[in-house]
Amino acid sequence: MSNFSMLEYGLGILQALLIIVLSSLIVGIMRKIKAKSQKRIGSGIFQPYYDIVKLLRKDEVVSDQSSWIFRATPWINFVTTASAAFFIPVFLVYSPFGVVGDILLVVGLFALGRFFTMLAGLDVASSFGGLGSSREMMISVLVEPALFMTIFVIALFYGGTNISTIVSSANDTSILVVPGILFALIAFFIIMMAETGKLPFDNPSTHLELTMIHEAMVLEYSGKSLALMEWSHAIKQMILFTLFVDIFFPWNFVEQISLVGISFGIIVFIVKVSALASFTAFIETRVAKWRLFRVSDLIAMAISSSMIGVIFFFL
Amino acid sequence: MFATIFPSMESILVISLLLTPVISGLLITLFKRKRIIETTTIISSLLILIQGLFLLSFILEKKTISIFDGTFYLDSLSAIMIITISLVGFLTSLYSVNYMGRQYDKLIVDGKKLVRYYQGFNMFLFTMLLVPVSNNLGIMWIAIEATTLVSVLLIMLYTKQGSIEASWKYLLIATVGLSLALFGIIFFYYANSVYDNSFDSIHGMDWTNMVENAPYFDPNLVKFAFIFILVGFGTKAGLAPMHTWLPDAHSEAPSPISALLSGVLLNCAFYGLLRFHIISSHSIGPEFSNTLLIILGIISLGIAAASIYFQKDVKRMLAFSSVEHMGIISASVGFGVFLGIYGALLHVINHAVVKTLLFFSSGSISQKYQTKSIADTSGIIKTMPVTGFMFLIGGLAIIGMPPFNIFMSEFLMLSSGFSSGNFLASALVILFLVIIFASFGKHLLHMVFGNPKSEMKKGDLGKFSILPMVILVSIIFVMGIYVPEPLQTLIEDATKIVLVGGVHS
Amino acid sequence: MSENLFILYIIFAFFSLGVTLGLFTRGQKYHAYFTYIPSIFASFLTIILSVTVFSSEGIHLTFFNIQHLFDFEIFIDGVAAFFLLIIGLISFAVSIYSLSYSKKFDDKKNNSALGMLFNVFIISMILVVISNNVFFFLVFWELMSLTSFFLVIYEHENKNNLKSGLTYLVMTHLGTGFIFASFILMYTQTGSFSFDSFRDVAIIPQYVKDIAFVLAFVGFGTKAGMVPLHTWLPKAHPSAPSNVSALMSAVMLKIAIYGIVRYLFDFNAIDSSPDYVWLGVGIVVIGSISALVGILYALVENDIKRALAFSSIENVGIIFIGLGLSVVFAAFHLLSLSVLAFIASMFHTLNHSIFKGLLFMTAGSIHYSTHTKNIEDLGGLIKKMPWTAMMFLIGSIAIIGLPPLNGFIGEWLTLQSLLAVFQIPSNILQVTLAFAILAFALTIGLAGATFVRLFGITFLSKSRSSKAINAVEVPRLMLIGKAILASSCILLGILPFIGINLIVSAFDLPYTPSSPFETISITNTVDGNFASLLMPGVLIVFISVLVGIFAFVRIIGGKTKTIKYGTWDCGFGNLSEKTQYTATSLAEPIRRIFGIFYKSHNDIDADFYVKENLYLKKSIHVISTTRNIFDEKLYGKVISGSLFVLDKIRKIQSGKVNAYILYIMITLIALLLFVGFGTHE
Amino acid sequence: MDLILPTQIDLLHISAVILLIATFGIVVRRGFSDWLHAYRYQTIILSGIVALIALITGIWELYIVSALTLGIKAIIIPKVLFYVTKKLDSPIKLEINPYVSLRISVIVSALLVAMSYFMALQLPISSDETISVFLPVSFSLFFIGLFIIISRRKALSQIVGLLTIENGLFLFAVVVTHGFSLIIEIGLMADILIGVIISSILLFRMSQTFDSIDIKNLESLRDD
Repeated sequence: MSNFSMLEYGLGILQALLIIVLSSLIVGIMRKIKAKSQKRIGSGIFQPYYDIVKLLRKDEVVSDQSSWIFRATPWINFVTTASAAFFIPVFLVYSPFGVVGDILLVVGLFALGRFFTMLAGLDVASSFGGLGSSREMMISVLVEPALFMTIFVIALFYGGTNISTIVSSANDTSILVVPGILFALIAFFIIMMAETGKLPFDNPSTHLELTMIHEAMVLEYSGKSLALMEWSHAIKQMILFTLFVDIFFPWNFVEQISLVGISFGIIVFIVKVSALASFTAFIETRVAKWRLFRVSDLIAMAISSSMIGVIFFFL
Repeated sequence: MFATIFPSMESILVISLLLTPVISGLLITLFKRKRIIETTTIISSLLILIQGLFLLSFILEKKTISIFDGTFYLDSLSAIMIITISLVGFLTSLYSVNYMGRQYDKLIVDGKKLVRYYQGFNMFLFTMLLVPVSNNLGIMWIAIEATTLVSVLLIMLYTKQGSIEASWKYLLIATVGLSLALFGIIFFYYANSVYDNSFDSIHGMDWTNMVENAPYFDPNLVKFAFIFILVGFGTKAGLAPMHTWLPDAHSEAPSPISALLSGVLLNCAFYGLLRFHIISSHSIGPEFSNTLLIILGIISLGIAAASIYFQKDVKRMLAFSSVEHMGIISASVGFGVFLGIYGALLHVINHAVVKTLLFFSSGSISQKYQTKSIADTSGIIKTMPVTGFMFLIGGLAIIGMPPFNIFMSEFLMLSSGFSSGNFLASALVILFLVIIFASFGKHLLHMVFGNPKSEMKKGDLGKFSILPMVILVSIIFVMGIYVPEPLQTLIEDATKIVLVGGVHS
Repeated sequence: MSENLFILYIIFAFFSLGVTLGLFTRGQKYHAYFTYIPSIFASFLTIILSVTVFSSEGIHLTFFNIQHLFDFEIFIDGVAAFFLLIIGLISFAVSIYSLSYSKKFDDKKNNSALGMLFNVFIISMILVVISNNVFFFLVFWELMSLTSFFLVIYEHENKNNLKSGLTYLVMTHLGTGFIFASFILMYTQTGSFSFDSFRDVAIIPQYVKDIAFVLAFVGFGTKAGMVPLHTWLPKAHPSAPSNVSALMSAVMLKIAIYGIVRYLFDFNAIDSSPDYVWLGVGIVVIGSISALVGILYALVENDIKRALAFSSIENVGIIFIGLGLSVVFAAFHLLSLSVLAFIASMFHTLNHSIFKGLLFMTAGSIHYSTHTKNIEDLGGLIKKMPWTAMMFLIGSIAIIGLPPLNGFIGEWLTLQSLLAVFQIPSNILQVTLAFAILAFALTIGLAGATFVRLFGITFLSKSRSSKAINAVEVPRLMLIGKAILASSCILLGILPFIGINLIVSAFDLPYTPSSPFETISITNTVDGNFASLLMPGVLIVFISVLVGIFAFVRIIGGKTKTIKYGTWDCGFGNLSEKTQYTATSLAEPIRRIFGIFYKSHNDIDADFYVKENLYLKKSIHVISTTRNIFDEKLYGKVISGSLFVLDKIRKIQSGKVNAYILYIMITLIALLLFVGFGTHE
Repeated sequence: MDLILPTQIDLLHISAVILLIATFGIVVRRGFSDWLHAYRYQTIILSGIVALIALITGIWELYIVSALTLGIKAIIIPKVLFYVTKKLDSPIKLEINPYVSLRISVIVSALLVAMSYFMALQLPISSDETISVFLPVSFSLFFIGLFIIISRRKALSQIVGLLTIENGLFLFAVVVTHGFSLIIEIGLMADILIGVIISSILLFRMSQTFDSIDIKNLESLRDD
């Protein structure tokens, strides 16, 4: 298809596998840090892996009301988020599959996953599923413009929506040179919290169905489907973290391919992502869940900060 | 061709054209029986139509006919009038046989009234035919005055309250208007006599003579005279501030007569106005009379637009739409471009055809539903499929929907409005047309569609009433896209006359 | 050359065959077959004709002229062929669909009238696209509106069909008034009525072209459903029979777009004069407002066809954004970007006609089997009408613009052209167009929410009423009609290059078409690859990941059983359909945020166990209504104001004879004064 | 046009003034029969003026015309109208309260006369003496007739107003065109006669249905 060598394709696949595999580790780390900051011991950092394996082996209970959409959603969710992982450069400056899709495609894939999750929520004919979908609808309606504005800002500064171009140009210019990017950083952070259902927006670990957003939609899942849903949620979170890290803290990306360089790059990547994860977990413990209709002000803040980023570019 | 007194081919035709209605009127007064009256009227109007067509072919090749040393003078402008009068006259006679026959059976109209109706009908045709034929403006004025008197008699046919009121108002306003017109005519005569030293009083009143020495008239006199003519003939033609008699007269008269009134009589009055427009545009240039025509046209369009929405009675609504169309015709003549005048003259024929169809179909509908009010008639397409369809086509045509003929002439008129540079006037015309489209459409839809109020047995009224409507609808469809060749050349010659004053061409 | 013409004649022959058969088979049993089969052949031939015109050159022919003023001439070039393709494709699918759909109207007496008018409607659309003369363009344009009007009021028994039919007819007539004014304005400059004279741009002064374009834009905008003039669309399309509303929404709106494109790129050679910049920005602004308003009202609509009509307004808005951007870029001589924006809008026009036709047909089949359009009492249809549900799902994924299908490409291209705004030199423009991006992004989000709601409530969860319970799958022919469009949706989604090559060759744009497997790449002026997309590649990644995860789950998880059991009901017992979310409650959070638009009002009446204690409610009944601020505020005020004025004028018909004579005297004296002063020189 | 002797000029002026006084007579009166008498005198004076002009200009047709006006307008039309007023079964034969009170209507008609003289000045004065004298008179006759129609409530008064307008018209025609071809003259006369007959038939119908000839009850056809 294009001019990359077989080795690069191998490395590309490695990058994607890295994201897919390490995603549950990050979830484990965040739970650990949250527990520690609440003076609890909390479960081990590899607990999510055990959960997934356990769930995969369990039988599945499916509601008699639901249709094929309910059973297909976990697969669609996983496929979309996992294939989005292929386009994200992790330790290489460019991702060999960058030509195939750009950041808009990643956003589109997330939207496809979210679309089917909402439908699955409605499919089980319980009011909790409907509750979750309607709230998810509200938040996604507000997050979309914020997300596109941030992408617009990043595309302005780094000349393009192709993720490899963004990362390579980010790699050359240091963050201080381009002040506008700071505003994009704030906006992207808020969007990341909203997209992955972190605390100010949605409390993932609650048991009271009335306060759930994301959990309410996946309430009915069990066994393999629940595992897939959890895993794809983790991958999505991992992708957002990697994007955040690649664009705003683009240190020591591997230009020329060498075994030492790559392994060192992977380690630096893991350190960076886990640092970001612990920072978000720390933020989560410090903030309480906001009332649903005050959340829109937070996202409006994200939109305005990205608009300021745009104006900064034109000054 | 020696234009002496001796009867040449065309002079016989013109004389017989005028005499046929008079003879049939006399015959009717003699034999009182219904069957005979109806047949004589149909035959006479058929004869008029045939003679009219022959005259048309004569005028097409010879451009002008003048008989009896200039008292009768026909050119293509008057040929258009004759064609409209004879065509609408013939179809109305067919329709009135069915319409009046039905009223006769229902004892609304007794034998004496029926005779008076047909006498009036024939005399009406005679007086209207006299207008385009006469060259002497005095005779033309008398002919128009006679049409008023005859039509008052016809409106007075029913003895109910409304018709008395309508005929009284019509008589009063029309006579006042026409006396104004006579003032104007005498002013022109005076202007003609003041200038012309070799002045012979016999030919002083002739239109041809006046057009020839028009450039030498005194400008002040011509302006004064044209204003009197404009207000006078404007009243008869139903132009705006003087149109107040029109809705009452047309809604109270029997349907065939209001078809004749709306379709043809307004055009005769406008024909008179047009003749004087030619004279005044020759003497003091067209701007003066053009601006006046545009102003009156726009006002009548405005008033018609204002009142159609609130109408409760079908025939009053149709009468106001005649005011609207006369307004468009006068405005487009006022635009003064070849295309505009061509469109206006074409619109005279189109409007006559469509308005007659509408009056016929609304006549049969109000006969079937026994009411003229719009609110009570609905679901016509269900109870009277054929008449309902005709009424729908007529309604859509009158508001200017494209596949029909009115759109063609309105297209020409509005493009002349733009190319002649008065954008404000054309914008106003488009605005008013849209308002009328909305209000007329509302009433039309309410009447044609929906489901009929009381249970009524389906069925149209009589073969004779359907025949004229079918002819009219076919004319509407044909003229929508293709205007026949001879008619095209006729209207082009008439437009040249209006622009150039074609006495000498 | 000649065989194109030959195909054109056969098309007309087939359509007129359909019309005549429609006339004569009134009330017979198989009237549907006689009227719709000719239209199937004819529309298939239209597709072939448009494709042949793409490959060979177009037809330019004059038949006859009337009053040696207007000559009936045809001109089929690339532009016309592209829109012919849209007409052909959609009417082909819809005719197959209506073969069995029209059985719904068999009880009505004039059921063959539907087929007849259907054929006349398509012929008039084709004639509008190919006619090359002002007069005939307007005649066929109004003929199209007239036949679609008759189709809208086909079921004229219920009152509001008539009312919406009338609003539709009056609004289109208003639009035609504007188009007429702009054509005549051009005529005054060029002196001839044919479009060829409008094309040689030299003789027409710039200000005339601008006024003419603005008038034409307003005129065609009314027909396309631009925001301030859109109120007829959500009234007219739903009241028409579904096969007709599919045609109207999918194709008739595109004819209006055709008019604008003709005016924009044929009659105006866009140069760098500032007028074009402001025209372009105006179009973008109107486009984004229409998009936002359209989707906002689609979100809260409970009648499925009205919601789809509102979403047509939104998509027309997106098309306008693309067109406006291409004008702005052309005005700044950024030719490659202008081409990109134009391809984006044309590709979206093609996509929208396909998936909107599909959605209206599915809505029609829902109406066919459940006899209701209100989604509040539907639900659980996916179990009863699986194929229709699948089609509706494909349609909604496409219309939201989610990756695998063609909607995503249209959106992606529009977004790329929006993002390329930063290459425009002037800063103010960049900021205003940034707001356009915000509006567009909000529209995408809202569109997602709308179609989750539409699909979720109608098809998923428990059936809410008896109508939905005994729904049954629609006959096979209707499914085939929908399947055609659904498959073209998927095809264009996977291989977008077919569409893009088509547009490039139709409008002969300077964009290097390449093989379907090439990436759609946009290279920005600065360096490297601005953005690129390769849909087949995405598909391959999908499949490989699916195989990978399937294998992984099978290896780790092993065989597991799935048990069917009731939904989790917190132990309360059997969940009735009352407990699940309704359509209004699903959109309630968003309705609360965008309150100003909806003026939403909930009237709640509850009766209590004990009078004083307001908390223990026996039953509560909430009716929440949203009002369309355009209908009440804008149009209500305008109409009542003008009626007030008209009422004052008509009072002159007061009935008193003396007053009438007084009017004559006053006019006489007024005119004399008007002249009197004139003559004092 | 031979030289007009001075005595004849002031004779013309005197007759013009008498004609105006006769017209004011119509405006002032209240009863039905008074109008008709006033109208009769006005027409007699008019035919006298026509005879005078015939004498001055020496055109013989004018004598026939003045005889005709005397015959039809002065005798037959008033007789028809008298017959009609007798036949009317409405008891009161008076115009009780016209739209404009009698005193104001006199002032208004005086204004109208002034206006018509002012209008006559606009037109180019011609050599012929009779025109310059009688043009303003015919204008004022016309406008006063118009005013009568506007300001009166009774149908009969409107007919009389109409006839006054006809007289003004007739005077203007005779003065300007010195009796153009007789056919038009006779045609005009016939028109007026038929007009009067038709309006009297209408008067009969009105008095039968509304049992009063007041215009008030002729207002049902309107756009309220």
